[in-house]
Amino acid sequence: MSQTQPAMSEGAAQRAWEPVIVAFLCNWCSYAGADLAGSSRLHYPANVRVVRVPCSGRVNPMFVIQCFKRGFDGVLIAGCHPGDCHYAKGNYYARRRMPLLQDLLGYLGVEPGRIRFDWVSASESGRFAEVVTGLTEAVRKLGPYSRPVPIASPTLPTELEPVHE
Amino acid sequence: MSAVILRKSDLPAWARRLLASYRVVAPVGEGEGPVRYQPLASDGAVVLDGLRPLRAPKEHFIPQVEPLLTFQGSGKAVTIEPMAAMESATVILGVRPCDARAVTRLDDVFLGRKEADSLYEARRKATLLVGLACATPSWGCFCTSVGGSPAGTEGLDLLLTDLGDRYHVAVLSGAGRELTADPVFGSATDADAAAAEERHAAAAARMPALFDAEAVAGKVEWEAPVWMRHARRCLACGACSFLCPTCHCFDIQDEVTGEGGVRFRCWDTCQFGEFTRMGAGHNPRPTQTERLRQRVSHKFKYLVEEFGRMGCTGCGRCVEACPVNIDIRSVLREIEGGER
Amino acid sequence: MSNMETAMRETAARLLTEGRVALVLGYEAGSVPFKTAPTFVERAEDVGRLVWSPFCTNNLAVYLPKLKGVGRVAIVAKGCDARSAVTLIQEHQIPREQVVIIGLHCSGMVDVDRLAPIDGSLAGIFISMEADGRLTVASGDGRRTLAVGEVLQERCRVCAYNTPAIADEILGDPASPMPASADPFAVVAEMERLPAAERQAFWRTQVERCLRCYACREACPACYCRTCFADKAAPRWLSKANTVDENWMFHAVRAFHLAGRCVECGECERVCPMDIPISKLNRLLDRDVRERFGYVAGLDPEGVPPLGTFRPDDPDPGGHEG
Amino acid sequence: MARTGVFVCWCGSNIAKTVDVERVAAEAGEMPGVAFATHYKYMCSEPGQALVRQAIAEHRLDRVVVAACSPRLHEPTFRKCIAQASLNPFMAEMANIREHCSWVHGDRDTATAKAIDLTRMAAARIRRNEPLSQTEIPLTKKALVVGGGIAGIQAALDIAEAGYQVTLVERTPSIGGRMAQFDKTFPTLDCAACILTPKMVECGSNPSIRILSYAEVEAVSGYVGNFEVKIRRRARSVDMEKCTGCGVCYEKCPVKVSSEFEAGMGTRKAIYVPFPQAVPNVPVIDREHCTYYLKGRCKLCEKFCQPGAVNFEEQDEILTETFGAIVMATGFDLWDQSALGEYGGGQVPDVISGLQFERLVNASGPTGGKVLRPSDGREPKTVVFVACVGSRDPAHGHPYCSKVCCMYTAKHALLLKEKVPDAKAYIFYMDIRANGKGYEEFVQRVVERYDATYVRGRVSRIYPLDGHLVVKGADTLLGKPVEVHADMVVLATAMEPRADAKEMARKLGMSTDQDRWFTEAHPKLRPVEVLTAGVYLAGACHYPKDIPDTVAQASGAAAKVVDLFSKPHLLSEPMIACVDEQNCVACLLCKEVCPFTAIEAAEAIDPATRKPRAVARVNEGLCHGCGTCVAACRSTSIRLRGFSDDQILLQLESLALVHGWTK
Repeated sequence: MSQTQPAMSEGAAQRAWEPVIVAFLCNWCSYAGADLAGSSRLHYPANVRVVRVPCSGRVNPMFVIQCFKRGFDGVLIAGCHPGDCHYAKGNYYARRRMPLLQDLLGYLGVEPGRIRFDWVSASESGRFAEVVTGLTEAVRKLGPYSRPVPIASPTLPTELEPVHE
Repeated sequence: MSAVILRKSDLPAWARRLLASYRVVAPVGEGEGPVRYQPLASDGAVVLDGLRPLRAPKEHFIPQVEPLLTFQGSGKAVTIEPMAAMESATVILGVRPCDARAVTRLDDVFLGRKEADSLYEARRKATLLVGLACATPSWGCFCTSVGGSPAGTEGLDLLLTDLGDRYHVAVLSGAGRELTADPVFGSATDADAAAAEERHAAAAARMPALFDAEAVAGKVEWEAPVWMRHARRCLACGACSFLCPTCHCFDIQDEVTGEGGVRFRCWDTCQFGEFTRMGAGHNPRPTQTERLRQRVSHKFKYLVEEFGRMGCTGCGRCVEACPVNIDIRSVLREIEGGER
Repeated sequence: MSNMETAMRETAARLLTEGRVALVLGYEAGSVPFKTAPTFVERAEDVGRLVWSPFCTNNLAVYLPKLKGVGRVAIVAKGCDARSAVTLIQEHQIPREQVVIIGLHCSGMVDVDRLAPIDGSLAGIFISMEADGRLTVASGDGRRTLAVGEVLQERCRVCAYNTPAIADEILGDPASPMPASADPFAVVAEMERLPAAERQAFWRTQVERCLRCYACREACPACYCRTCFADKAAPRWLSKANTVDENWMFHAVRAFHLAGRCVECGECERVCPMDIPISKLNRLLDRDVRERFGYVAGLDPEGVPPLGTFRPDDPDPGGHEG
Repeated sequence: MARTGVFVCWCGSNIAKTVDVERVAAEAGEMPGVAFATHYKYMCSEPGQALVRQAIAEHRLDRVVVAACSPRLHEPTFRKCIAQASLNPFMAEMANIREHCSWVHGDRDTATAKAIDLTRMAAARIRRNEPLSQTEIPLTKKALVVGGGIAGIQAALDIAEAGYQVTLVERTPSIGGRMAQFDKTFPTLDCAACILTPKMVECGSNPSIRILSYAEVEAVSGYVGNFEVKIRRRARSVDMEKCTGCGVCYEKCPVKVSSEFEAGMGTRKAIYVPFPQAVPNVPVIDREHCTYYLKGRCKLCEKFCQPGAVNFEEQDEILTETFGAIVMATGFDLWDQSALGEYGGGQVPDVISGLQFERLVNASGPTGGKVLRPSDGREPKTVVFVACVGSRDPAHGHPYCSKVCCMYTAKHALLLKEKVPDAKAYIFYMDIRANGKGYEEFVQRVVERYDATYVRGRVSRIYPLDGHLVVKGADTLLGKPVEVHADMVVLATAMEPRADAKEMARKLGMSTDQDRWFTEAHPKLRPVEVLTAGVYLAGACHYPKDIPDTVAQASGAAAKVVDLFSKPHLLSEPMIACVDEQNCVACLLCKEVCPFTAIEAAEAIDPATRKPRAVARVNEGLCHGCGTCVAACRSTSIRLRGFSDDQILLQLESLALVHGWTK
């Protein structure tokens, strides 16, 4: 049912598969670290799409689950190092939630290499570039993550192939 | 009514031959999980023994999710593309009499009113139902209490009765006769017919009628303690409705993506609190009491009033699926007995 | 009538007569011999309705948040149910003083499917309890007598808390612990041994058939949200279309939301009409929370849930484990 | 439907060199909700901003996406810019296509594709932006200082000096605190009283400072700018107005009680001032020991009080006042040595604490400054000082260093030698930590000129034998056991938080660390603040400190208060959390995880039942907008303004459309 799918952006169809990675970066450390990577003209793969959040504690695990539901290939969650949180404690809660989430998603078949939860400070521009490069390469090795099955009538002839092989 | 004989060993060959001209849907045991009616692959095995499948073939007439149209728009220009109705002919194999009867109840709702539901109509008209007489009732079954039978023929084109190494095949319609125009079918003897009768009687004997459904219909009341008595423990899940072969309520939703999207309908149930909650928050059926009353009244009173026949065929799935043992048979018996 | 049943009725009658509770939440006989049904006893003369058998599988704690406003409630609680009550107290859903926990020493609940005779049908089956606690199952195929231990639900075989963690009244002789040989996390380890692609295929197959009837959620005492994220319209986290991906998200999020809160009562899996192995998910996070945070849900009414606290020396993420 | 304008910046060649800005603008024009899109060389320049403002007017734009540099750089610029065009400033978003794109990617096609995505995400997100406002919160320019030791005194004086009203609450009858108990201060050997009392007097006489002694903070609510504080003024039984401080009452009082000020080394009366220089110099009646309160008769003090100031009927009084800021200067307790059985468990009279030694050598102390041992009043000739008693000792619950003991022990050895020239001091220590100005030199002086013998090692046992004390230990440098026969032993017991530190922290919504010290907002950069805005720390309630550090921190805290008070009013944080009370089920996980104790249990009326129902509620004055609660909420009933679930989900969805749904 091609109608339910938006038209691909021009060129997207021609390009070979490129991983799509969503990065949730805390405003005070990791986003600033990414900014510094820019000012320092460090180069890293262009697969990351940044979502700025105030704190790694803001990252609802449901966002990460949503990313994989939509078929993104990888997710990065980065925040301030422990003790450096702008809000003092938000990253400590993230540090409790995210490993559980990684375990859960891993158990559900999302390879652990697709999710990275890490600390990047405002001065660690090099580290930011390394983290992004590492994650992109890991995801590239794993290949595309399972793409979502669009809403479709199970009995329409065009959709008769089984949902799973 | 004529009858033929199909040897069990010929069933796969027949099914495969049907696949040449039809989409075949049959109970397929597939790895883990309960047996379901699913499209049969050319190498798929039909599961005809055992108890009635956990899910009725309802979903092949009203899929749980069904796209109605897609839309794409920018500014004032909106293009709408309705879904085409299905035309490919389908045979559903192994339909239990209760479930076939349930399809006729869906017909009431989707075809029996002023406007027919075009998507339903297209599917219904393109579908043949090959039934299988029940040999073993499941513990929730009560078809005999609602005017049905383990060997009922209502809605069916063929009815298979398991005679051990072969099936007695009762031909119930012209379309059914065409399906049996295949060399694998042999002729049935009087002895076969008698054996089939015997099986039918034995199955029915395991399931004595528990109440008089006709009587119940007249006794369903709006204000009665029976609703609260049973509904108090209701957890408001949708297991009963979603497994029910006649429950047919749906919701319509838009999945908006960018400036376009898809409008679909999907199963919904009066047992969910959301079902009647209005935009501003008011809910005319605020508790499970009203919701249970609705479900029972709909099946045993409102549909009777509208179509002259009730919306329950006694498949017993709701009885078995209820997490808290709300047994509709008990509810109906209490209503029949005048226990308010 | 078992001693436990007698004691339960006496206790219920006493609590109601003395006006200590407005209602006793217990089990009554079900519509068939292998089912019981949750019941609400409000008058001492009705305590005769209460029953106790290895078929009292429902976790009655699910009703506690719904009974706010009726006054103090007594609940008949197995070990798992008592743990659910603890969770509800901990999460401010019921004040401790508003609930009287009638704890029962439990020897496990019967997996009804394992009682089915050869033809798979439980129709017309008759069950009686012998004096020695064994069950006699009579059907068209004949009679057989078996020990409850032979037909236990899986969650009971691995239960470590069959003695209620907290109780105001405790009935019955202390139950012997369930056989220690059963490792509750063996299923988790088994799943983890599969390659990621197989795990993914497994779970997609499982959730593909989910009807989204939400029986799992509604039967779960820990799922007491007024509006589940799944039903939320704005923002819409989950489409009402039950595609495999949406179902996947529902189960993933529900599992996460139960992390550190699930008491493994197993009701979600029992009530699932589609036989989705939900406990297998919950148990992963149960194990993780124990291993990572040394926390077991439902034991301490004063405790703070593991995702509501932290230690400055919690282990740091090791980056990806690729 | 949103009418968004998208403005793509070239940033000269910084962006345009790598990103095809024209294409980004063209693609943006097709994005949902976008009514206008263009590009320009320098968006942040005045002509660039004018272009934005003009487009807002011309195309009736209601929100603006600027695809340019980092929002950390120019978000304020464009917020201001659109505000000038009468849009709410929070209706601007930035897509960071410079730092996150053109500067880090080389390939033009790739960078352009990414820039389009980043712009798309911003254009999607902004559809759910809502106008936000910063409300003015009135500011009560009155400070509360809790604790009247040197920290509280210094903070109060500094704040008052800047022209603001200060209320100084002190639990005991007089301000002065620990420092008033000391004899001399290291390393300069200034007399503690000589440098402290002028400050105490200044406090008492400064018209901007009100001292509430014999008073305690009962409860604190509200938030920065407007803390509502309940203060319990305990009944003194002496009228502050009438009393002249003549002292006749305590001369006449027949009841003798062990004196807290003298650390148990001396006595006081049931009606008393703790020490002669007390401020206020008004006695209190200790009702636990006063004969009148115990037996209903006596009243000698009343009889002799000429102004008639004694009032046996006085009741505790609760004052409720509003303060804009609070300085916590509640000090420390000393660990009770009676827990140490091996050192006599507090039962051996001649084993005393460092603080007791201070009183012994103090000229105004119970012995008039003569060093006499408590058991028999003889002058000790051999004195053993033991450092780190309970400190750096996880087994006794103090893994930390008490920081001041090395120095005061050295000072004690020196003072001993000055008072008893033929005495000999032995000091058992673990390490000498003399890191302060003049500290190391001081210790060296004690060793070299005052004949103090430093023994590195722990003391294992102290017990009395034939009128003296046997001190058994090990010299870890020599690696052999040591035994000293001493006349007196002085233990440098650990400093620990006040017994009620946790309770006090709870009242103020502060947190305490694993050792119960109050936790600062940031260990390096915000050492005088706590996470509750408007509350500051001074002195040893934070961590063990000596006097110079305490005074420095107190002045720091005062400067923070003065800084806060220098503003006309406070502005609320616009991007804060709010609870959807209809959906909230009050599990209060949000309350558990809030770093700022900004969430509390509250009640809301349920429209369905019209009855009150428990919900969580955000205190807007306390919320900092971190969103930790939002991510904790299972029913997603908390919304973080500016970073809402809707906004973030739309960002993700906009990407899914392009990438996720294509094979």
